Amino acid sequence: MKPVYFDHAATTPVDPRVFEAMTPFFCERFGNPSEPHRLGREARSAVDQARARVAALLGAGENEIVFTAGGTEADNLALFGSLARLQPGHLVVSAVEHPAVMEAARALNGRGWDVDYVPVDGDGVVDREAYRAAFRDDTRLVSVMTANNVVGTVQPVAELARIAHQKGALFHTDAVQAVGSLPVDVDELGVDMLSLSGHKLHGPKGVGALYVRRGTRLQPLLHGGGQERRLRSGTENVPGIVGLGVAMTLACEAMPEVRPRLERLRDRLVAGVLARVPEVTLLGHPTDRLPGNAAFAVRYVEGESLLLRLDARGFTVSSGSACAAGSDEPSPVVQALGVRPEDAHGSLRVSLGRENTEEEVDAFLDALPPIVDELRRMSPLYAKR
Amino acid sequence: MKPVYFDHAATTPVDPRVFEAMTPFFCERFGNPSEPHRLGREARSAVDQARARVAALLGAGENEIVFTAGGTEADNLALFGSLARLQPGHLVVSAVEHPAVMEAARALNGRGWDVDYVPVDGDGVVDREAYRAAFRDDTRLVSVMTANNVVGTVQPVAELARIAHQKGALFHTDAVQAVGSLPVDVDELGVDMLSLSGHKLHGPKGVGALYVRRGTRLQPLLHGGGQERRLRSGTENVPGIVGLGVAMTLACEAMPEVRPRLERLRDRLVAGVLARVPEVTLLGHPTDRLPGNAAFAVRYVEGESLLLRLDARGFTVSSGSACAAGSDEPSPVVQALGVRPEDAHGSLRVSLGRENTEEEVDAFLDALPPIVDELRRMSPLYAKR
Amino acid sequence: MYTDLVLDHFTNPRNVGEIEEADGVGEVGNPVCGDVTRISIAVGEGDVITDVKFKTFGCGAAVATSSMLTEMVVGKSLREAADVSNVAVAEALGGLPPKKMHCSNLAADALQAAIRDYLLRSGREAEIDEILASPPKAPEPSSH
Amino acid sequence: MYTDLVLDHFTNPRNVGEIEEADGVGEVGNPVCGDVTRISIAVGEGDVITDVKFKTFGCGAAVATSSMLTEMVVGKSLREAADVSNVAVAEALGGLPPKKMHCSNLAADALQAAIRDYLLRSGREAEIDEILASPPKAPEPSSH
Ligand SMILES: Cc1ncc(COP(=O)(O)O)c(C=O)c1O
Ligand SMILES: Cc1ncc(COP(=O)(O)O)c(C=O)c1O
Repeated sequence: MKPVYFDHAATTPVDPRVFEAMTPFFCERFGNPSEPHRLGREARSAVDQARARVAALLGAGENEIVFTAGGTEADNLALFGSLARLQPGHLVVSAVEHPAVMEAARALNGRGWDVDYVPVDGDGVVDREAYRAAFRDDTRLVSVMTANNVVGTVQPVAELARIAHQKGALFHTDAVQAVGSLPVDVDELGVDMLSLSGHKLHGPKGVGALYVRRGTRLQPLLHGGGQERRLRSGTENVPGIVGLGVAMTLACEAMPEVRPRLERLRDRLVAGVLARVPEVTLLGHPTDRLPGNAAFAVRYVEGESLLLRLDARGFTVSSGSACAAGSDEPSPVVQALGVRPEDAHGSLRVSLGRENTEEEVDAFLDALPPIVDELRRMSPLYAKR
Repeated sequence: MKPVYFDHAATTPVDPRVFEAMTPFFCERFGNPSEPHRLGREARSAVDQARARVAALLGAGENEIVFTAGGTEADNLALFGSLARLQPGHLVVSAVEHPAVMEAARALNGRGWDVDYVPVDGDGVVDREAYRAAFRDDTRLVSVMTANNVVGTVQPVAELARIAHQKGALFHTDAVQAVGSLPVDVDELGVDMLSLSGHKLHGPKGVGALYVRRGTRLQPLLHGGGQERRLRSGTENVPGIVGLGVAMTLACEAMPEVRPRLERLRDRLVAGVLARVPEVTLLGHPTDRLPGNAAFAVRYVEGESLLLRLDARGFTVSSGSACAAGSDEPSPVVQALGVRPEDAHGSLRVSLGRENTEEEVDAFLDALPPIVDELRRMSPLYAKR
Repeated sequence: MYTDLVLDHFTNPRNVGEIEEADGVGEVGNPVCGDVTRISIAVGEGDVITDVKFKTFGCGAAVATSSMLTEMVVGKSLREAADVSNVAVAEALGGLPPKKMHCSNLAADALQAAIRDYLLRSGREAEIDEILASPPKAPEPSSH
Repeated sequence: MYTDLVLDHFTNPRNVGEIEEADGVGEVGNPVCGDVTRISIAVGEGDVITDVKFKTFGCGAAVATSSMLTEMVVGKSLREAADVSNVAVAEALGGLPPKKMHCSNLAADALQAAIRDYLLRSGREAEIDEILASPPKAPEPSSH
């Protein structure tokens, strides 16, 4: 069998139609959008068209979209950009944010901002009481992700944003995992800022966008030629932006068909794993979760070992979130759900995408139990349990 | 004749060999380099290979290279990143820096840093006396570009860096226009940081790099997953980084042949323009300039008009630097050379690239005089001169 | 950026030049700012503009708006011509990029300066305010 | 990331298991930190290690270093085996990613704990310091 890719939460292959749409902008229609000549105007209108697409798919206006070099930059721009002008005050984030928000919050903390990390319940949903209680008079910004990258839990963003606004704070959501998988409308959510990233939705790496609601004042992170309405300088990544526009369009068009199909595949996978492997727990909310996300804690097994063995057998999965540093720490997200650190080390994330099939899921369900078994037999913890 | 592209200082077409090298990383070898599985390792090693290439071509070590989303981000990372930890002090930049350095310096000024803008002489070369005189006890950083994007003048960076180090300041150079066109070696230049960008050397847009000399302490601009040795978080733009590595290799390999050829073409073009069009001045240094850059002030003519007319006749040129905002201001770089504002409005930048030919230059020399003539006849200033 | 109509007016500008023995001439703008427009008019029976020509030093938008304005006002009375605003010219061109709107201010301003010049030359100072009343923006000081 | 040799030792680990009636057993690491290694040894004539087995809960590097270590020390005297450092094991594997170096500390430490256990069991406390002298790093507290 050819390798089975089950790591769509880490990144996705570029859809061939997206690649095709990008292709002319590398070698032929390569103009700099800031130049007034024909080649430049052609590039400018390609960027504008992508902007119109992204805006429409989010229910936003065209000049509410700022293209960035990815989800991380969008998150950083949201946090640093909206707070830059202000005297240090108070910032609220959830305990399960992606490092792009978490580390930005920590850096703000180093600049004098107080940060509260609102806990989540055992399913990974933000604790409403703790959330309400976190607000202070000087709470300026809240950032809670739309859906979690490790355990897939979807947050009640609309409700959380409403509360933040009642308290006079801005609301940002990292929707990097949600856009393209779930319907996302900025007005339904009622958010002031929203981050998304191309490579999570079968678009290219190195491009993303921040939605910024009209009237929200932002300082740029990158200063220079004044591109993106001065909010993000630098020659536009034209092929990347074109790719993002097409990828989002394709993902949203396919959603009515893909979403229920992925949910069925995911539920089959979850049920199969729980039935066939003892001492495994599903992580994240049982139903309010990303269509393709199945996350588990597998006791007595270390996650990277499990991942590498599955990889050797042709199944590409993750043991949590992909980030370059400190990956030997048990996932802080999994620990935030109340899982013990020794069990959090055994986290396994299977994230399905639109090209996956039932056969692949069934093959995985056959492959997993003997691998877990083998690793457990090798584990000094298992004998002692 | 097919359109002639003479705007390589604004951006360049991706070399087909570069595009070919990037291609597999979109749809097939699309792994996230932070994942330990095979697809992830494959992506990681592609990024590492590109890093090794870029490092070797600059005479740098592999872990002195930080990949960014372009030249603007590299410049911003250099300025903000190296000064972030410090108490506000004094910063020195040249008067002809690209907006990516200029606006970053202005933003630092807003945060309490004193900034001195060292003037240049009529050829665009930093005034040595003013430069030496600018230093203060609390001068922490100097940023002077390797070669200017508008008028092409090459700065005596090695000498300027030596002086900065004697005075105890760090030295950054924006080498975005130089890398790929001129030999650039970080040790010969003696710089602490150096910026470059892919799309100026027949590589892709949206990717660049900052060289950071071992021991130079930097704070990140983008916080998150800790990629690029924690200096630049965000999932790596793998195809872009691969493209940058290949593009730099090709440009540097071709340099011994391309550079003298471009210089001959450029000199032919300069001589032709000066001979055939009255009241035109060459801008920038007559010999110490980028091989492909020919920049002029054309009196009684407004630059955008000239550009658009040339464009309509199939010649893609620029009227100065390409940036999204304020482009109706006469170029501050041209004014810094002492050109009067009314003449600075008539700036014309012809930037040649490796695919240009003598026939194209000659065709341009035929096309230009009647267009200038026509515009001058339309100009109310010309009659009054 | 520019609409096709802007590019057309820029590439093939209408009514370029200077009317010899013009009845009125107006020039606005500043070379230091990068745009100057000069408009000359011939005025016939019933205050009708029988000819109009322009010269412009400026960007594509400045040239195109000058050209478009001349087309819009020839055959109109001074009163009607003075009513043609900068905004109307920009609209007739199908819009201009936001950062180019300021360049489009030149053409109508230069025409108004030319009309004022005509009225002054023909001893009709008294009518200036009435004829130039409608446009919201007062013309800039002119010289010729 | 991992070298081919690391991946080979990870995928086909040598000497996995537990020696029944082992002469010495050592276990180091902590499940909370994500890695635990347990090594059991059989010691024969002339203090030679005749058999060695490991069990590891840990990442790819932890498993591979355990496996490599067992291959490196079988047939060696206790003194020689105690000389095999964590660094030597990592080198034998063709290197480890920098962030994985700490995982490679487990295997040699567990072996030293097993040797210490053997010496204690056989009433040779007096020799512990001499035999375990060479490695710069003292073994972590062990339990079995
Ligand atoms: C929830 C979430 N936020 C942010 C990011 C960062 O996006 P990018 O990799 O495009 O920088 C990711 C993925 O890496 C993510 O899953
Ligand atoms: C000298 C110089 N510095 C910086 C930049 C910015 O690079 P980028 O467009 O990749 O952000 C450019 C070109 O735009 C440049 O010419």
